[in-house]
Amino acid sequence: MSRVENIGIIDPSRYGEYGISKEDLMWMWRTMMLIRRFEERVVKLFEEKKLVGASHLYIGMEAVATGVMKALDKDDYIVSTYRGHGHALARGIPPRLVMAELFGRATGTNKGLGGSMHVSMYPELGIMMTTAIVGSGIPVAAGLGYAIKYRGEKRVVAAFFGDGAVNTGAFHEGANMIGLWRLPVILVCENNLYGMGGRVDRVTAGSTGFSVIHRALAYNIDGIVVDGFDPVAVYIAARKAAEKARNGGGPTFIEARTYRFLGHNLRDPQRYRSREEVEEWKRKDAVIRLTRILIDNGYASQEELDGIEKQILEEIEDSVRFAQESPYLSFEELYNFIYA
Amino acid sequence: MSRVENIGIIDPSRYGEYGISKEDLMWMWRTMMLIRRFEERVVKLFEEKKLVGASHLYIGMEAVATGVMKALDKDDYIVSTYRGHGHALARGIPPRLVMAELFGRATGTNKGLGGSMHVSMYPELGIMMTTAIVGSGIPVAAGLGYAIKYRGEKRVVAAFFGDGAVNTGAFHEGANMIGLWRLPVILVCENNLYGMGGRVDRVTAGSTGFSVIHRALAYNIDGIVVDGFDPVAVYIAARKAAEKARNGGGPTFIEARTYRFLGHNLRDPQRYRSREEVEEWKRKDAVIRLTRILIDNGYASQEELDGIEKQILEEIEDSVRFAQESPYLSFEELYNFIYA
Amino acid sequence: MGEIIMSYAAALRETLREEMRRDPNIVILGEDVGAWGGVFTVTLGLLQEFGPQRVIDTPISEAAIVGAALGMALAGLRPVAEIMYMDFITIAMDQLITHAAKLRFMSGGRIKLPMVIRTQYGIGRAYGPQHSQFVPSWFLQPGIKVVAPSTPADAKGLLKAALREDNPVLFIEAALLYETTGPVPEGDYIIPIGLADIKRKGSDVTIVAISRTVLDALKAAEILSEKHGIEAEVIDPRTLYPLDLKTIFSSVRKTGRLVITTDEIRSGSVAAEILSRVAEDPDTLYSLETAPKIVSSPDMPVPTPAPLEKAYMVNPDKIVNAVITMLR
Amino acid sequence: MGEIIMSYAAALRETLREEMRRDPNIVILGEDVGAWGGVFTVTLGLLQEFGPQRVIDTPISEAAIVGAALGMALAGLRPVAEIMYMDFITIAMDQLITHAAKLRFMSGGRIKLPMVIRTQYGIGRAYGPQHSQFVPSWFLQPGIKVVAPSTPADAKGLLKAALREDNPVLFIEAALLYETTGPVPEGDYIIPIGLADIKRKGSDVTIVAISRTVLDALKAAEILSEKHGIEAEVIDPRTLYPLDLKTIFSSVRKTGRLVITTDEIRSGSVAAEILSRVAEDPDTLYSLETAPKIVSSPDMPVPTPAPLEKAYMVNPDKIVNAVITMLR
Ligand SMILES: Cc1ncc(C[n+]2csc(CCOP(=O)(O)OP(=O)(O)O)c2C)c(N)n1
Ligand SMILES: Cc1ncc(C[n+]2csc(CCOP(=O)(O)OP(=O)(O)O)c2C)c(N)n1
Ligand SMILES: [Mg+2]
Ligand SMILES: [Mg+2]
Repeated sequence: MSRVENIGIIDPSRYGEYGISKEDLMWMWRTMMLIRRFEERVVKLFEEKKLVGASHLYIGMEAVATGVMKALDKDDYIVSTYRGHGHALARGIPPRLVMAELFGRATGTNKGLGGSMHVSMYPELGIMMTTAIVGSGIPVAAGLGYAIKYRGEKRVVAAFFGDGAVNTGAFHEGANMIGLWRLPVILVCENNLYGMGGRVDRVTAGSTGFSVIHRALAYNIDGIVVDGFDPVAVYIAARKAAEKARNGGGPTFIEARTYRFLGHNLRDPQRYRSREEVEEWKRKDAVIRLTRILIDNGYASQEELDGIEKQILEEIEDSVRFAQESPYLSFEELYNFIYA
Repeated sequence: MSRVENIGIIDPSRYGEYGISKEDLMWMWRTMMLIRRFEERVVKLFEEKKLVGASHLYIGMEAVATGVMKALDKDDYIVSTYRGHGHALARGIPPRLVMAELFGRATGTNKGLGGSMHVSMYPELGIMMTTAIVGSGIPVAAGLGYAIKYRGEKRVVAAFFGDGAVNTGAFHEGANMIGLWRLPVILVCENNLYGMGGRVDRVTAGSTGFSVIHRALAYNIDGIVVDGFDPVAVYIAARKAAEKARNGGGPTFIEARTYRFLGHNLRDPQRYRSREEVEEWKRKDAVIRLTRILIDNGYASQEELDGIEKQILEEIEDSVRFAQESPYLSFEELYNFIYA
Repeated sequence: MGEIIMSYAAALRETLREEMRRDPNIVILGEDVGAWGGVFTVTLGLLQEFGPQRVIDTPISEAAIVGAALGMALAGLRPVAEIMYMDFITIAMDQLITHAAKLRFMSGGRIKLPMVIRTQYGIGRAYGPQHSQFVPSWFLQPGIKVVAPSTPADAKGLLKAALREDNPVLFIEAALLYETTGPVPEGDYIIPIGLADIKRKGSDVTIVAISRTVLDALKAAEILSEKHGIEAEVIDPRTLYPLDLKTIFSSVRKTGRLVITTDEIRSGSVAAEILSRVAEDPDTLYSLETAPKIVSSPDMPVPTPAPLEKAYMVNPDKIVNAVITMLR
Repeated sequence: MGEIIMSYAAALRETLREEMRRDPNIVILGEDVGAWGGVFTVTLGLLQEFGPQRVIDTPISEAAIVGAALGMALAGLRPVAEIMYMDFITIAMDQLITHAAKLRFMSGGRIKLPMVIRTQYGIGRAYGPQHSQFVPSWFLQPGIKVVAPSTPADAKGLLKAALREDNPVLFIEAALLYETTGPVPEGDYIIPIGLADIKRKGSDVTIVAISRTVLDALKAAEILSEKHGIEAEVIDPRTLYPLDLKTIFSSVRKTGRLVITTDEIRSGSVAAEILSRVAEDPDTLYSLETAPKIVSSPDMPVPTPAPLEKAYMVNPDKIVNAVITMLR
């Protein structure tokens, strides 16, 4: 029978015990800051109407992608979602490519054909699929996991999805296969309390404390509930799950408890939650928290961090320039991409 | 949080305690015997090629429909399946209508247009839908249950499905709504160990002892595991669930542990199980067992039972005659049934 | 009664409100139809007026949304289920096609299914291939009726009709139509399902235009008239199943020329269905003076980048060109 | 190499066996494809030869069967997923249409999806409306290829082609075809996807026949020849998407008459698609001497009773009548 484990915020005094190095922390901080600043820029570009179309932002949730990607190897597979800017950047896709994709340009991750909702699809780094259909990635993760097992490889699959996804039929059918066949899959549930306007408890039978982890047990999948504002905690959870999977121990369902600071997308009037609630959650801000830890514990000085942030901002501006200067595909070229 | 209860075979000495009368027992016996003999006749008709098409038989499982139907009121709703001959007869649809439907005649339950896989659809007795698509009835049961609750009625919905159905997306999405909205629905899982050739443990993550009851908990639905060879036990389980539902207590998932003595259908080569296994299970035969109980405990004599059986056999022969003498719809008439 | 200028979204919303006041059996269910008010504002305010029992926010469960609607209809309610994007209807196909469309027939005609499935197709907003599909032809299925209004007035009239119909109605809206405005008759304005509308009279060419492309066709007709002296008759089938072929046939017989416009991809489209019906009808076929033409999206997933999507989509110029090529 | 007489089911089975021996990336998954051997015996014995890692019995989870196949294909395997009845494909539409068909395009052409989805349509066995649907037109979608072989040889040749194709192929069989027999070439016999086959030469009328109805069309052609002196050309498109319109057009231009036969319901059928293509092509359209005709199932769910189902279905007589009416 499967079990559930809880991993709360990791006190900095215990980083050594968990083998967390300064480099690890600096990488996490940089990654989270990159996502944050990148998306803030994206918001502005939308406001300026330089970007159009879908806009599902990751702000507030940076620690989740950061912690998970840190735990993965180069060869591992990833299944991402329409809320994938953060996954893309944390996985190491260059910001230029990500921004160019948002601008729909031929130089983007997917030559512009995916756009915001598929920006993270990037087979070169193992992100094999990015889906805009809630829940649909889970069966695909099962297939990827099956292939790994079939070939006796040591890879794992990390499949991202939201709290709302656990109520879809696709999730259920896929999770059943993953649990049944003991596939090397990490189900990464980004529980940000809402699926669009649907709060977890209002749409999910059996949830307690706004958690969906009880669903993992239905498929004989071990669960880890982790504080999704601490990239270190998420990393530890994902590392554990990945190790287990690589050693034939089967799947893990990680529920990262997080929150999105912005609306579902930029068209969301947010009638379903109060401003106070949002402000309350913002106090947990992972970027702010890790900044303080780095400084308070002597990992880095404010100046150092400011320097990195400046680099990041430059990199982002460069990505915007790059994107805007890049061409679109011609319409005729499109016909080349329908069939192999 | 939801809980699971076990109801094993009820010893005849306790019938009084449960308020089981002689009439109840005689009704159960008659119902099970009717299903058994009716289906034996159906098998013969298939062998003689007088019947064609689908043939999912209920033999071995009679106690389940019998116990559940006994617990339902006239006004209750039922969702049935392609394995529905037993549901139809236990609900009290006259054998003539059932047989005529199998023969595809205009006098059948559905004027012949449903056939074997939809024979039990009979809104006059609350069987609102009979589906040939595994799992698809559960969302429909949710809708029926919602309507009851919306109107403040005291009805319940009993939705039949198999062990294999719990792995479908439709089941999951429907069960989630049922658990979430606390709908007056009894999910009746006829766990006969196999979905076609798929044995429970080979297709269902997390099952132990070939049970699927752990799935109920995922939706905050109370579970009852009941011996599906004892119509009294099934009746007690269903009565309890129905009372709870009528009193606003929400849904129950009843797992009736049973077995089909014949193949999935009459075309099933049964390569997935051994003859010995089938013989082993046949020792639990509900009809034989209740016969013995009735006689041993003085509820009825062998002669009485023989007399009833004779009536049943006559009724069945009458139904065959009736069916064979009945006309088909004309092709032109069919156009009347597409739209209301 | 008078008319009020309102948006397509508002026309739908006010119709739902009116009908829900009239008929307590009507309930709405879908994702974010309640507190959010529907992502296109169609159900905005209805939760406040009718309460959560009648305006039901569901989990993300398209199959069960349609399945539950079916169960409600079987119990005599009149559900209006919303599928947020037509792309997501792929998940509910079993419930729609294998159950809703067939259950009455399989029951020998003894049950009724008074249910409406509202959905919309999202093309034109750079949302990409998974939020832009328009697949009405899948629902040309006996047992279902399919409507696709193009104007606020038609939206109202057809929604009223759908809400008094005892069969499953698939009601297809378009994201690009929600903010378009037009006069809407007040009160009990009902447009019978199955009736095409001649949106513009003309004698030189028949343009059968589906859903959003009606707007393009009307613009094209103006250009054709003003710049080329060609008078196009624009027919909006409004109901896609069952089709009002009579109206289409008699227009084609009059004009001798036919263009069909749609936001579907060409293959397997309702446009192809209409064209095949024309070709199968001897009198209409023989009246054709030139080969008919379909102006649609090409056989390609929609490209996400806005300028490429624009090049991909039907527009007035493409229709004008098709007509001119035909008349040359 | 020689030919062997075998059944349609056996041709598929032996092809799978041959290809699985050749390519270790091929795995089969589906409900009861293993121990049972497939309800139509297509995979019988493969579990024994290739083991449970390559012949995978799945839960009843059509969406995940296709989704898992997609994941396997992304990882470089070559899955052959079986959907037992085409009716159940309704449950996998999201995975097929919104993902499998579009993923390569959305990725800017960087991924490949070497996957085959096998299914069959069950009409003709009195199984009723939920086990008899034939809906190939839903899959006329860029990114997917659709084949529907009518003979054992075509079944082999097209399955071989599908198993060497790097795009999703929907492979549609028919229950009534499994036990039909015919000569099947031995060895690596491959029929390119996208090529129609002229199953019978003729000059008076073109019959385009889809899947099972090819058999009816050939019988009809014989009757027409023997009893009426009419020589029909019977064309089997074999691939339904992309269609080999060239072969169809040139036959129609030659004969001037066209009948299309299919087990689909009339509305929204592949037959309608073909007819619309003919009508849109000026040269082919102008070559028509009479209005073309579709012989299909009517717009009605299939009636379960055997005699009514028989009356409902296409048969040689209906085709003969359509041709004679046309030539009268
Ligand atoms: C099958 C499907 N239904 C509905 C939608 C519309 N939709 C997009 S995101 C979303 C909410 C998903 O919530 P969750 O899984 O919690 O992820 P989050 O957006 O919170 O990251 C919905 C309903 C969709 N994309 N796919
Ligand atoms: C969605 C779907 N997939 C597959 C089938 C084919 N099929 C019919 S019955 C069955 C097994 C169902 O098993 P279970 O739910 O245990 O019910 P049982 O037949 O044992 O009563 C299958 C796979 C179907 N009818 N519907
Ligand atoms: Mg969420
Ligand atoms: Mg079973």
